[in-house]
Parts: sequence; structure tokens; C-alpha cells
Amino acid sequence: MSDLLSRIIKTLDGVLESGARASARRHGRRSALTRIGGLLVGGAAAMALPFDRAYGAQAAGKGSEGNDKSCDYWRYCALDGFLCTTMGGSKTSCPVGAEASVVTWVGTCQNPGDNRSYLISYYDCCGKTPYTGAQFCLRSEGERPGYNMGLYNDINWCVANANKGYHCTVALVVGVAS
Amino acid sequence: MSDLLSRIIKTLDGVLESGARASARRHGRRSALTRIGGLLVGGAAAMALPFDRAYGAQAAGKGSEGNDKSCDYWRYCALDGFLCTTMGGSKTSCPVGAEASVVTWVGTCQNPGDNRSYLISYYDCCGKTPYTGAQFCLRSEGERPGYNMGLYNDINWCVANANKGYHCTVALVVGVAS
Amino acid sequence: MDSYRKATLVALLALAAQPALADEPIAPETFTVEAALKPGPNLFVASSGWAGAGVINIFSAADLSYKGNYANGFNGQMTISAGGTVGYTASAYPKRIMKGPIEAVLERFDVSTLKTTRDITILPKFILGQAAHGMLQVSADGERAYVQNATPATSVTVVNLKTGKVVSEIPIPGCWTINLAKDGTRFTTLCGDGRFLTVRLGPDGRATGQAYSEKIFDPEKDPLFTHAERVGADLVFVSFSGVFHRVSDAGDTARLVSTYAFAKEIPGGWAPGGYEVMGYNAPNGIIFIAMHPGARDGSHKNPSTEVWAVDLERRTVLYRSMAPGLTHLAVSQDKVPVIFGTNSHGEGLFRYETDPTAKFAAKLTHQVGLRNASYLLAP
Amino acid sequence: MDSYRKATLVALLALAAQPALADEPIAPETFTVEAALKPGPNLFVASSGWAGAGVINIFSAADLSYKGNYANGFNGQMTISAGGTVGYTASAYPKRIMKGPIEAVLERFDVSTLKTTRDITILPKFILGQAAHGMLQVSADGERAYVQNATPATSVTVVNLKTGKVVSEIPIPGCWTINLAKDGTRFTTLCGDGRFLTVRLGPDGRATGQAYSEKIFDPEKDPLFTHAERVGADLVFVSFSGVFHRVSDAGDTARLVSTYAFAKEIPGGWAPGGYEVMGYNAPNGIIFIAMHPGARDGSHKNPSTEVWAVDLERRTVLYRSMAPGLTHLAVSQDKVPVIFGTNSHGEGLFRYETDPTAKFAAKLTHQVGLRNASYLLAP
Repeated sequence: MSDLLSRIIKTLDGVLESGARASARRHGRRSALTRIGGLLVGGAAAMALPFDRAYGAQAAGKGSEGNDKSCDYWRYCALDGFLCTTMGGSKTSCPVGAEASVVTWVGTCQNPGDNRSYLISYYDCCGKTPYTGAQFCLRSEGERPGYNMGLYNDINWCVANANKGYHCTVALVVGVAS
Repeated sequence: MSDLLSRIIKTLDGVLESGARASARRHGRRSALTRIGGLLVGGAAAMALPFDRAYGAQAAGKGSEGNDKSCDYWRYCALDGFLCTTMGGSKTSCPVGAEASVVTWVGTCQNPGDNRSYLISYYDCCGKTPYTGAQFCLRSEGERPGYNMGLYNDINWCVANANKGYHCTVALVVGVAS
Repeated sequence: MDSYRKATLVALLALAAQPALADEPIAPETFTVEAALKPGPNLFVASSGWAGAGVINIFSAADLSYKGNYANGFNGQMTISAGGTVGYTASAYPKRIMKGPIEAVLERFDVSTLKTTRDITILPKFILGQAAHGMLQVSADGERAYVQNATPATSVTVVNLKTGKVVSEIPIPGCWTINLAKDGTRFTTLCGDGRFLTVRLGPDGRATGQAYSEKIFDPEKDPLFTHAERVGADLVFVSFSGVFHRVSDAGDTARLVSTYAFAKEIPGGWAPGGYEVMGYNAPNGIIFIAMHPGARDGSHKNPSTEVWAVDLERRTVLYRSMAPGLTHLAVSQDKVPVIFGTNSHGEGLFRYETDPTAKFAAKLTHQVGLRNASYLLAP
Repeated sequence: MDSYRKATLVALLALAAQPALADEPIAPETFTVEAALKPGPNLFVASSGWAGAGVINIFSAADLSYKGNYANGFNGQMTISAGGTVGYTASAYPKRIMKGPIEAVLERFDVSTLKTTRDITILPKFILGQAAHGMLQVSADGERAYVQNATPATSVTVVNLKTGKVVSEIPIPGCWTINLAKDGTRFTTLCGDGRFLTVRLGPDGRATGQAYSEKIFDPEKDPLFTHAERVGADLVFVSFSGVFHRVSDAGDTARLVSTYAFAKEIPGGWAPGGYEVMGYNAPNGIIFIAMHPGARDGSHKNPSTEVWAVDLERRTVLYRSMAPGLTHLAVSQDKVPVIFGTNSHGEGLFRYETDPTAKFAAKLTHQVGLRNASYLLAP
């Protein structure tokens, strides 16, 4: 049985590693991902500010720990954008008709459910206008300026897509951070 | 002296007539201008609603009779748009860098200063975004649907210009209506 | 495999499948795109772009929950056809957004996938303005589109949706809005002298003839709103003072069937106001109409104070419901009519349920703080 | 002409010139366009478009009254040069606004007439994002422009403004923001490993060499904000924890001149926050910086609670003024410094006057409810 377990773990590690490598490749430089373990303390105290990258600011909802439509949801610790969960998508899927971004920034967020720190990949969904009534969030735990591009949430991450209009953002677990 | 007086009056009439003709020509159909005298009662009770053609609605200022930055200014009785007076222009001039519209809609507004009804030509200024902090007004005294195009304030009157972005609207006296 | 090992394997596989359990971390996830719009009747709401992109937002007709959108360009129009499954939008794409020459484009999209299925450059004479009824119409067979032009001289661009080509431009000087006949063989438009113009269309979409009606309305004393509802075989319009004009567009010449001054006997100076001023529910024969009191010159765009339920057949105002702030109104074709409304002057998307057993009294059930919303199409 | 007739003529001409008099109607008026921006120092405020056009709004620096604007495209950047008389903006014009290939364009405009004087298509690799310092720079002689690219791999596009051509693309992998040297012969950029890269530029704008500095900052423990201020011959940056880093960019290799942990001794966990976090007033040698208390991981974009006046020479925090809600801050070069600020998270454009005789205490004088405002440039 330890074989099965180790295979499961290896698979997870493999995905994490290849994810980090892919990100590094896409960013065309040494990825900041490799340094994340020691860099970030994880999103212990979730901060939810009424922020604005493009449109009117929205007050963050008083969501529960498990409410993925709320800015204080644990995965959103470095998310700057509209939540796809409030626009017909989910936390891992773009709304219908949008284009999945091919590059991404990442954060390291602590899941209060298992006290693990996860590497979260924030993919933008592209090619359409946002819904202005959607939930806009800005949290920047572990966020860094553009010289650490893989951690930077101030650019339009539809930049490498055919269609560059910013629609909304998802938050995928790509691995365990530590 | 009566010669001079009559010449002045004729000049005014001439401008009004040629203005009306020009408008009719531009609209490519019998201009509604020729019927305005009997049609409209003039902006007796000024209505200032917090309206919106494109952007966020703005409450109309409590301007005095002579305040051309306020929606209840007498000339604005059929104006739908941003006031150029609040965007660096005046009631007869576009802000710097804008393009003067070549077609226009008209209203008939009563000037409380002399109790005359005037034909007002609403020219749009074109080729730039509005300033979203400017005063937006919508009044529709004597306004008519698109089958009376010369009186219609729901279209973008930059339509015949090289640059079709709507910037703001001015209100010119083009003659006495009655 | 002994039962102990088997049980452990099952448990471990369960762990892997339930990544939220404390013992096993969340498994890496896959990034996807939703394949199709959530099922159920849709409400389409246009927001015309004035400084860039506009959008058609799609809400659940049941509860106004958000379902998705289709982005268009500057000053966009919309229509939905084929039982709500195919969308069309015409809008402008200027070279430098606020400046430079425009490319006017007719886009067709699949409502379920929100994917563009046609992108046709049309005449740049295309009407620039707010989304409204009669600016863009598509034949029932989906083969032909008709687009209002205004330079500001008025004409209609005919587009063949099969070939993706503009077929012709039909001048309609002094006339406004396209009301396509049910069989697609003609369209009717309102003219500034109070007559209606009917344009006959050949099988290729070109005009084969045209005829003006008698004078149907008085554009000086009591103009018609251009919004129209299809009622049986006829079109119903309403005037600024509140007179329904029932017009037959079945023949080569439009014909006034009847008028009904529904607001006349009711004190308070009530009149219709807004843009999309009314909606018709066919199963019950009821028109719901946005009304404001103290009507006067220039109040014809005032938002509603009440929405009135009018029985067209019995010529009766059945009920006056409180429904403030609507400039646009659309009604479902359910047996229990649902009214949707927007306020293009401010904000708000509203859903009202009516009660057929209580004279179609309307009650607010859902509300969304949407801004810049205007023309809407109900299921 | 007898004196009676003469007097009457004068009176009539006066009537004609004063159309508001009761006896004579208002004369027909002429439609014009204002020829030039109203005189006086200007404040430039960028609002980057995310669903279409963006805009550079121009306000009077004296009272925030509105003067005019220049519209640009999607995700626009700006810079102003030649003593405030020439503006530049780089932005994207996508084929279908939210979709389709983009044309990235560098536009030059005359600030007085707001007319476009150059429209140059640049590399589509152009950074898409919010307007910020170091994304677009123009040499002092107005001959060369430098544009940050991010695909997200980073490089710099060099544009010859005389010929209107792109000269070259200079890769700066892992580095971000362009800080052009005063003499235009090199630019310096911040890299992810804490070093600065200096790129030497030939007379044609091409790179003739490059050199990395020693490690100047610690990107893991205390990253630098990328906003920079020119202080004398040096560049001043500030770190997330509030340490000024004075960097010389005069040589072929950037060099750390000094650091100053100005917030260290002050209780409350204060740190800089926002985007354009500080502005320098040269006549007095004072940096004004947006500060928030209780700083922690992720609070580096928090808007200000206070603005601190810091004397760089004397290494003293002179005064802490209440100035809430600023994410962007710019300071005039007057002897009596004026601070301008915006809140890109919410709304507001603010003007504060400072008092050099009272330790540069700042007091709010004007406020405008502007939304979507971000990067600003003071006179």
C-alpha cells in the first residue's frame, strides 16, 4: 500500500513541479515559484478590501470561510480581479464563452480546513467584458512587483492570449506549497 | 434708422432661415424645424432629472436661472448629454481638442429673461471620451422619436463626423422660434 | 488481496477523491471553461457601450442570477431569435475607439455557448445610439437581418446571413424603426408625417415595392413611441398621451385597426414614459405599461411610478401596481406573466411576478443593482 | 448725421451687441471649439481603460477645476515632458475592443491644443495593465521613447519619435520598469534577484551594452516598490517596510548610495502603501509618502492613513498629516509644495497644501469625486 500512497504523493509533487516549471518557462525567466516556500507566511489573517482594478469598487462580502463568492475565501489571498464564481463560472472554471488565459500569477494561501499552505494559480478568463455587478476583490498576500512577474497581480494576464479583454479570475490549487 | 433696424432683423431672420434649411438638408428630409413654432409650448417648467445616456447618472445641480452649468438652465430644455460648460468648454464651444459635430438636433426653449422662445441647436462635441465627473442632463421638452430626426436626442449626434466618440453637448441660439 | 488491504485501498482512493479531508492535501486541479450556459429561461439585457465595449448580459429569468455575457462594440443593438437560442448584435468598432473610422459589424452568437458564429461587416451608416426596439431585426428563418441606419438620413441595410454579405440598402427617408412582418415578406416603419411605410421584400431581401399608409397618428399633437408589441396578427403602439394604436401590417399597406385611450378616464394626468414602455403577454392578452402621473411636454421619458395591466380585448385597465423607476419593460410569455424592468437613468434590474387571479397585480420578487442597463428581451 | 441720429445708431448697435436686452432677441450664435487649454499649471490623471477607451484627464493644479482630456485606448500608459507641454500615451486598440488582435500605439499630443501630433504603431508586446511609473519614458530632447513590454517576458521597445519608427527591442529578462538617465544615454531597471540592470544606449537608441549592479535590495525579505523619484543626481526607491534606497544611475553600473529606514523608530507598524507611493519636492528636499499602520504581508497596496513629510538630507520625519485613502501621490515643484492624490481602489482626487513654516504639514484644499483614477503627474 505504501506504493500506492507514494505514487499518489509523487503524482501530486509531479504536478506541482511541472506546474512550476511551466510557469517559469512561460515567464521566460527564473520563476519566482521556486522561492515561494521560504518567502511567504501564508494568508493567516484574510484581508478583504473593497478594491478596484478596472471598474467600480465593491465592498467585500462577509463570506464564511468556505464561501468562494467572497473575497475572504482562503484561495483568494493574492487575487486581484472579478471572481468568476460570481459571473457564471466556478473557482476553477471560466464562464461560458470566455477564453482561458495561458499565463498566470500565483499565490501561496493557507487553507484553514487542513492548515496546509497551497500554491494557487490565478488564471484570468479573457475575451469579454466583466459583469460590473460581479464581486471584485483585491488581496495581495505575497504579491510582488513586476520584477517577480510570476507573483505580480497588476497586469492584465490575458496578455498572452489571442483575445486580451479581461473578464474574471479563477483560483486553482496547483500543489502544496511547503 | 428704420433701415438699419430692419437690416439687423433681416440678418437675424436670415440666419434662422438658413440654419433651418441647413438642418433640413443635413437630415435629408423635410425638417421638423419648420413645424416647431406651432408644436412646442417652450420650456415653461424646467425639469431636471438625474439621467444617464451612457455613464453614471448625476443629480442635477440646483442652478439659478442663469447658471449654464446646471440642467435647469433654460437653453437645455431638450438636451440629453454632458454639459460642455462643465468640461472646459462653454455653452457655445467644444472643449479644446474635440471635434464639432456637423449635424444636430434642435429644441425650442423659452428664455425667462425676455420671455421669448428660441430655437436651440444642440451640437455634440466628438472624438473623445466624456469626463465622467461632468454634469449629465436629460430634458426632453418637444423631443420626438427618430421619425422626427431633427428633434430626436437618443442618437449619437457625432454620427456624421470622422470621429464618432461622444464627448459633450453645447446649446446654441440659432434664432427666435416664434 | 486480503480484506484488510482491500479496505485500506478503498479508503485511500476515497482520500484521493476527497481532497478536503485533513489527511490528504487537495489534489491539483484542472482549469476549464464552462461548456454551456446553465439551463432555464434567459433574460437578455443590453448595455450599449459609449466609451468602448458594450455588453449583452444574460440573467436567469427565474431569479435574476447571473449566467453570462456577450461583449460587443460601441453603441450596440441586439435581438434574440429562434426561441431564445440565437443572439444577434450590431455595433461599431472604431479604429481608435473614440476616434477614427468605424467598422460596423453584425455578430451572430450561439446563446448556449456564447460563441460567435458570424462576424459580418455591414454599412458604416449603422445607427449609433442606445439599444432599442426596431433597430435590428432578423427573419424567423434566420436567413436575413435588417439593420437601421442613420447618417442621420435613414435607411435599412439588408444582410444575407447565409452568405455573410450585405444585400442592399433600402432608403426610408423620414421614417424610423424596422417592424418585420411575421412571414418576413415586408417590414413596416413609422414616418414623421404620421403615416406608416410598408416595404415589400423579394426572396433575396431586396425591396420590390413600397407603400405609404393613410395617416395613422398625429406626430405633432400625440406622437407614437416607436416601441411596438406584436399582438395577434397586428402591431400595437402607444402614443405619448396613452392611446394604444393597433395597426395591421398584414397587407401591402399598413392599416389602423383601432385606438384605445386607456388612460383617459383616470385622474392624475397619467401617461406612458420611458423607452421600452410596454410588454405584451399573449397567453392572457394583457399589456403591461410603464406609467407616470402629471404628464407634460417633455415627460415622455420619465421612469414609471406604476405599471398598469391593461386587458386589450376588454379595453379595461385591470390593475395599477406600484413599480417605480422603470424606463424599459419586458414581459414573459408565461401563463403567469413575469415583468422585467430596467432603469436606464439610474440603476436597477427588476423582476415582478403578477397574479392572474388578482387582476395581474405585480409584486417585486428580485432586484439587482445593475447600471447602464437599457433594452431588454424576456423569454 | 445729426447728433440725434448718431446717438440712436450707437444705441442700436449696442443693442445688437448685447442680445440679452429685453428689446432685442439674442442674436444667432456661432459654434466654435476652444483653441487652447486654459493657462496655468496642469495636473494629469490617468484612467486606464479596461473595457474600451481610457483617458488622461487634465485638472487645474490650483483648484482641481476641469480643463480637458485626451482619450487613449485599452490599458493605457502616460508620460508628460518638455515642461508639461507635450504628452505621450501608449495603449492598445484591439480589433473588436475586448477581443481580436491588438494594435499597440504610441501617441504624442500637444498639451495646449490636445491634438495628436504622432500616432506610431509599436510592438504588440506592450505591457497591458494599469498606468504606472516607468512603463513609458521619453528622452529629454523628445527624440526617443521607451516602452515597457510584458508578454509576460519583459523587454523594452525603443521608438524614434522623429522618424515614427520602432528602432529596436531590448530584452530585460526578469527586470521591470524603465528609469531613463538624465542625459538619456542609459536606463536602469529593477530585477527579481535584487540587482539593478543598467542598459547603455547608443545615439540611435539601440543598446550598446549592459551591466548588472551588486545586489541593491532584498526582493524576498523587503522588496522595493517600483515607483522612483529623481532626487538630485540619484533615484530614490522605497521598500515595503519603509526603507529609502538612494541609487546612483550616473555610471555604467547602478550603485546603492545610502539607505534610510525612516519608519523604524515610529511605533504602530507603519509602512508605505499603494502604487505611486511617494512624491519628491526638490526646492525643499522633502519626500511626501503615503503611510498606513499595522503593516503586514499583503498590506503594501493599502491606501494611506497619513502622508508623512520626510527630510531626506536631515533624515527626519518632519510631520505626519492626516490624509486618508491615497493609493497614488504626486507633489508639485513649488516652493510651497502641493500634494495631489488619487484613490484607485475607490474614488477621489485630492489636493493638499503644505506649510513649509510648519514642518510641511498638509491640509486638504480641494476634492473631486473622480472614479477609476490612478497614476498622476504633478506640475
